[in-house]
Amino acid sequence: MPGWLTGKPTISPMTPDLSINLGGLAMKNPVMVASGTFGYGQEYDRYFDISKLGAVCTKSLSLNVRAGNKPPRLVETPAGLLNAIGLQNVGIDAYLREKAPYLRKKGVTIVANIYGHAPDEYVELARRLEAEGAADAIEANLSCPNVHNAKLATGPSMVSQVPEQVAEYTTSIRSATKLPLFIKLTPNVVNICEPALAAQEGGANGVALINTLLGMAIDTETRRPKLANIVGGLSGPAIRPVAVKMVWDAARVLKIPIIGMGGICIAADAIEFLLAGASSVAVGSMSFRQPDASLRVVEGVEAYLRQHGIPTVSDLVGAIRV
Amino acid sequence: MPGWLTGKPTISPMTPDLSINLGGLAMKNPVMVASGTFGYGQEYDRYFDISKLGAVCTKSLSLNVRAGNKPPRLVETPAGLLNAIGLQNVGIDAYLREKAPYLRKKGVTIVANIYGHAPDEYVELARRLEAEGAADAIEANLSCPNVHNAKLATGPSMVSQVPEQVAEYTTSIRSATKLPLFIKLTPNVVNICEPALAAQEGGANGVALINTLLGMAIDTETRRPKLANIVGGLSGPAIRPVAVKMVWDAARVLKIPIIGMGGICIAADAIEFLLAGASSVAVGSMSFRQPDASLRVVEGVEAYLRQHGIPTVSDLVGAIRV
Amino acid sequence: MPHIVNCEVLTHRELAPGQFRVALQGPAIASEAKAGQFGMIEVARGYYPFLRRPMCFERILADAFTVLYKLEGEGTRLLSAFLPGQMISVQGPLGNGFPIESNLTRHIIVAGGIGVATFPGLAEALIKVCDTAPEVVLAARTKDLLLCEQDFREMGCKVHLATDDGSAGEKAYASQVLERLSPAPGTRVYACGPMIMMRETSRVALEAGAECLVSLEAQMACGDGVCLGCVVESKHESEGERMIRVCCDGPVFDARMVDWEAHNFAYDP
Amino acid sequence: MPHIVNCEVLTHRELAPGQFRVALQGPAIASEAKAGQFGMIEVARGYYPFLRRPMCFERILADAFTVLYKLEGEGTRLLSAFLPGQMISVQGPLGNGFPIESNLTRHIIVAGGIGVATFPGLAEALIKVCDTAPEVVLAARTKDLLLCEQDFREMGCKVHLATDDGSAGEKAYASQVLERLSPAPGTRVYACGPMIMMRETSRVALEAGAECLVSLEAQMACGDGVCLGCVVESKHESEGERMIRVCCDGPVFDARMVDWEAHNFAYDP
Ligand SMILES: Cc1cc2nc3c(=O)[nH]c(=O)nc-3n(C[C@H](O)[C@H](O)[C@H](O)COP(=O)(O)OP(=O)(O)OC[C@H]3O[C@@H](n4cnc5c(N)ncnc54)[C@H](O)[C@@H]3O)c2cc1C
Ligand SMILES: Cc1cc2nc3c(=O)[nH]c(=O)nc-3n(C[C@H](O)[C@H](O)[C@H](O)COP(=O)(O)OP(=O)(O)OC[C@H]3O[C@@H](n4cnc5c(N)ncnc54)[C@H](O)[C@@H]3O)c2cc1C
Ligand SMILES: Cc1cc2nc3c(=O)[nH]c(=O)nc-3n(C[C@H](O)[C@H](O)[C@H](O)COP(=O)(O)O)c2cc1C
Ligand SMILES: Cc1cc2nc3c(=O)[nH]c(=O)nc-3n(C[C@H](O)[C@H](O)[C@H](O)COP(=O)(O)O)c2cc1C
Ligand code: FES
Ligand code: FES
Repeated sequence: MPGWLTGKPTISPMTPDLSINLGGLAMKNPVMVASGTFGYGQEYDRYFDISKLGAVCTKSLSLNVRAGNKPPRLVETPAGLLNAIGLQNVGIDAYLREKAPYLRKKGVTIVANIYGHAPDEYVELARRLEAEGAADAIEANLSCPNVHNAKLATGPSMVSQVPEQVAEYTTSIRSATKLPLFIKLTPNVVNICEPALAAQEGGANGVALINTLLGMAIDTETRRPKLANIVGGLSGPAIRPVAVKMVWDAARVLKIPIIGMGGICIAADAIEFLLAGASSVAVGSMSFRQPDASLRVVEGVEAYLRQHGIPTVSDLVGAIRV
Repeated sequence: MPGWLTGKPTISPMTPDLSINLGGLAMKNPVMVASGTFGYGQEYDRYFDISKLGAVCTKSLSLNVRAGNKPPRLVETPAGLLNAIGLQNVGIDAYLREKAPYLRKKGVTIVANIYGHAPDEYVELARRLEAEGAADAIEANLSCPNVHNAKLATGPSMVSQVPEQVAEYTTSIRSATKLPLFIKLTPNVVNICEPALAAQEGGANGVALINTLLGMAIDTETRRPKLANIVGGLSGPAIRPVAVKMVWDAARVLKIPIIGMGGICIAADAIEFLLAGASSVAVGSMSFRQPDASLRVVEGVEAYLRQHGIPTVSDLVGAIRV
Repeated sequence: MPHIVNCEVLTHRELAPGQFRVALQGPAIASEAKAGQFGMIEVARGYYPFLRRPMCFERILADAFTVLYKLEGEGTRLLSAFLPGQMISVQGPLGNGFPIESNLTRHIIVAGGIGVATFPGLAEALIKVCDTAPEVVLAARTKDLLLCEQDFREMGCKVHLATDDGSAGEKAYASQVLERLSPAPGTRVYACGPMIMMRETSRVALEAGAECLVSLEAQMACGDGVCLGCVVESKHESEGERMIRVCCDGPVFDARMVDWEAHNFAYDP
Repeated sequence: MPHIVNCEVLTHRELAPGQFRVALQGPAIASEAKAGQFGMIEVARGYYPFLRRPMCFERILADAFTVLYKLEGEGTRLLSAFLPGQMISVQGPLGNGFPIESNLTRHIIVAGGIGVATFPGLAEALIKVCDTAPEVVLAARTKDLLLCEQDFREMGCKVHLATDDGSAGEKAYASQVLERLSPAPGTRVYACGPMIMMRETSRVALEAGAECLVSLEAQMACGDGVCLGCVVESKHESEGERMIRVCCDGPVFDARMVDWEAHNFAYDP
């Protein structure tokens, strides 16, 4: 029977297995939330039970509390969002004191995203998180677009634009912690495979793709940049095709798993990333619009598996037909 | 009087000067159309007088006629368009025979966009275009994302991802023609200034920023890529912030002018690029939706200059207040 | 020559779940449009979706035309929200309509699913020029998706129904119904529907010595020959002619021109 | 606690060119909302615009609330197209409302332009709790943009009008009108409008020894404390407290807390 005549497959009675092991991190499902788009979890716990997520990834944590960049820090663009928050965060001390206990009490799987100015800062952050049992995995943000002076930053301005640096940073952090370690990379490179392979060689257990794309917007009436920081990072549905392509590129060369993100809004978007080769996905900016978007993605992925009679979510990973 | 109280400036009676000299190319206004989004001009001449544009840029021309990639070649994404046309074009002979005469008769300023597999092909294309008087300027496309086998292309797959190659190609083409020469670059680089400076050093009269961003989309029902070529190039409003940022980066280091493009739909978008440092702008995918979008941009830029009492459009170039 | 016109929505009806008919006032388009041509409809003022949506003219009146469409995604959802009195921008008429020839002995329309949308206007034109109503094979997945049966009957067409699930008419494919209608030299078959159905239908028609015209679909950006996005492969060997553009070389093609072997059905919607 | 609720549009009126009032049925939100709080409204089902739009509650009824807004860009344009009977998703109530204290001697509301939108509900609350109607300074660029004058008068408020062009009331700035009203210790001034107007108003109030609360605006993504996008600089020196979030630390702040010097007015809309 030709394909166009086949009806929808009947719904399978089996309960699909959504659980995954992400480079050593056991997750009840492959859906997490992206760093910086979910605060420290507590905020959105008012809307839904956040422990139903595969994991919650924290806002980037630094050794010291950071006030971040001057406002305005946000501007909307077509199907996207430009931000220049500048890593405002409570700092590791307050996180350990006030944020982690809440997540622990809720039974949330915690991916602690960390940011430092040099490898030793990442090392210290990772050590403290592990020592205090305040993270189940570490995601090292080597790709924040908003922490350099934009007026100067026309060369490589992010660690993950330079594969050698990725290797160096990863090796250092690796030596400091036994927790699963993920490295978060920028899409502003020629070939995403290079920093991704460097992370793998440095001992990472996975890579997170992608951070925001560098972008900028100008108010034509005031002639000023719309962000006080001039440039920012572009996120949201606008960048999804770019992110899917990078995941697909990286998946074909890496042995370690990928956390895919960039514009995921609904389950179909997440499945796109899984098919492209991501083992896990993160919902980012969409949470701002719909705080429980990530939970809906979990539910939608489960429904998809049922409809297609696919027993485990891992069967989808890299299952694109080319 | 505080800024928020000042009313709109009264409309100036002067007629602003829209004309520019773009690296030796005299244009009646700074607005052109982007290669591949306006055919060979004739198609859209049915909707408006295309000679009112600053210039018309042709679809990329190659030495031989090209059939391009297999379909499907298009897919829409949020506020964007992914394409993998694969440089289908009539070839230089048919262009010279059938297309250029029409444009010449209409009095259109012609930017001939060319594509080859090696410097000598670009050289031959440029020579023939100049010899036959079939172009007022040459735009060399060193950034097509759709002409390599996507399954292999995870390394640098475009000439303009390698500054040394940009310099080499530019130098060759430069030696073959006295026409103004623009080099079109890909945004898929770490630092757009490097290929842009390489083009300048090679003797280019300007750079065109940006070509499409590499992207990909997957049909979750069929599990197939939505493009037969698997990957494609992302254009449209989605990418505008990325393009503006690249123009701004390049403008601060270049001496030669920039043709800015990427998601320009209305006059305000074009003005954003001018403020960021582009001397000229090109309307791309928006022409598909609104064939006379480029003419509306011309009119809108003129209205803006009047409203703000700005005598010449060049006054806007790089006039962002940072 | 195509125009870009703000058309007023005259009527807008849901015919069956997810199947709509909208009538649009647009004299400049209607006065030039022919059966088989289409318009590009701007469904959103903003950039989501970014592009216009191609839609055939169902029937062409003096200063208006109708469009029959089914809900697919965001674009058709937005289209379905337009109310009578509201304005919608349409670019058209675009593409080549059906050639109408009176010296053929028999005309058979074969419509699959929403592919029927291009045929009421064709039937009208055939009746006008050839003075006999065409026969119509209406096929769909299921009963609810069979549109325009009554319309064709009112025009005097003999209508043959077929559904995949047998919920109305024969349980058969459109091409099987056509086969039983015994097309022969002198017959012209007009087919529109899924690619695989058009391939089968044209195979049956051509093997029987009949002519076959197919109205193809493809993803379109410009609808007007510019973007080169909407191509299908033709039987031409030469590099320059291999790719034919559905929007301006078609959407109506002689079925013999289409390289059905080269088409990858896996990508069809 | 904030909820995400599909609210039915009850009424929707254009009050003056580009100025609208919409009444939304939303018991879960209305029953918890306080004057000064806001909701995040989903204006599009698609991704353009991508984010919700923050809008103050103008008045809060038992199971509904009203929003007063002016056309700015695409989001408010789409909002203005909603018809009675249609549903719209609102997240709220968000932020902190105005504190209502009865032991003050005088309450003066100072509204600039669409900033008035947060004040009818405050006036109602003040009347209820303090048993006297607040005075109201209504300022705008021009006559057409003066909203709610009648509404405040009906509540028994003394209303002072001011326009930049003198087309209605005094030709003066809101802060100048306030100055002539001689605020004093025991007076609480409530200001909402452009940042520069709030700075001037709070300067006048504080110099006179009065209290001043300002309801700030900022670009918001989440409206709920998560994105850290909506910050303004506070007078706190410590790195951890310097940035205050308009959405959840505000939008109502004690004017003394805001570092007006640090604010770059050039970026204001
Ligand atoms: C010349 C031509 C005439 C057409 N006439 C009609 C008509 O009269 N009535 C009707 O209901 N439909 C018609 N179509 C198909 C119609 O254009 C698509 O259904 C519509 O564009 C889908 O838009 P969407 O935003 O709702 O769906 P999307 O979200 O864009 O897509 C949903 C599904 O539709 C498919 N699709 C999207 N765009 C197209 C397209 N341009 N062509 C084919 N498939 C597409 C996608 O692959 C996807 O599977 C015609 C198409 C063409 C090319
Ligand atoms: C807490 C809060 C309460 C508000 N209450 C009201 C209200 O009751 N009535 C009302 O008319 N407006 C109110 N606003 C402002 C309103 O949110 C914006 O006017 C609206 O978001 C503009 O959306 P748009 O898509 O129409 O315009 P856009 O195209 O997004 O922008 C047009 C202009 O509005 C500015 N703008 C966009 N978003 C915001 C924003 N979130 N805050 C401030 N300025 C913005 C832009 O800088 C630009 O100058 C409030 C804002 C906040 C933060
Ligand atoms: C407002 C905002 C703040 C962010 N902050 C961080 C951060 O602190 N650390 C980090 O690694 N990524 C940060 N990101 C990037 C996201 O984690 C994610 O990589 C990116 O937004 C792409 O996903 P999306 O398109 O789904 O939002 C931030 C993104 C946004 C929009
Ligand atoms: C369908 C399509 C075909 C294109 N073909 C070419 C081409 O042949 N040569 C070229 O240099 N750029 C080509 N481009 C890139 C555009 O010229 C332009 O750089 C890009 O689309 C960004 O602009 P936009 O967002 O306004 O479309 C093409 C773009 C599209 C969408
Ligand atoms: S749709 Fe653009 S060429 Fe056919
Ligand atoms: S709007 Fe997101 S923190 Fe205030």
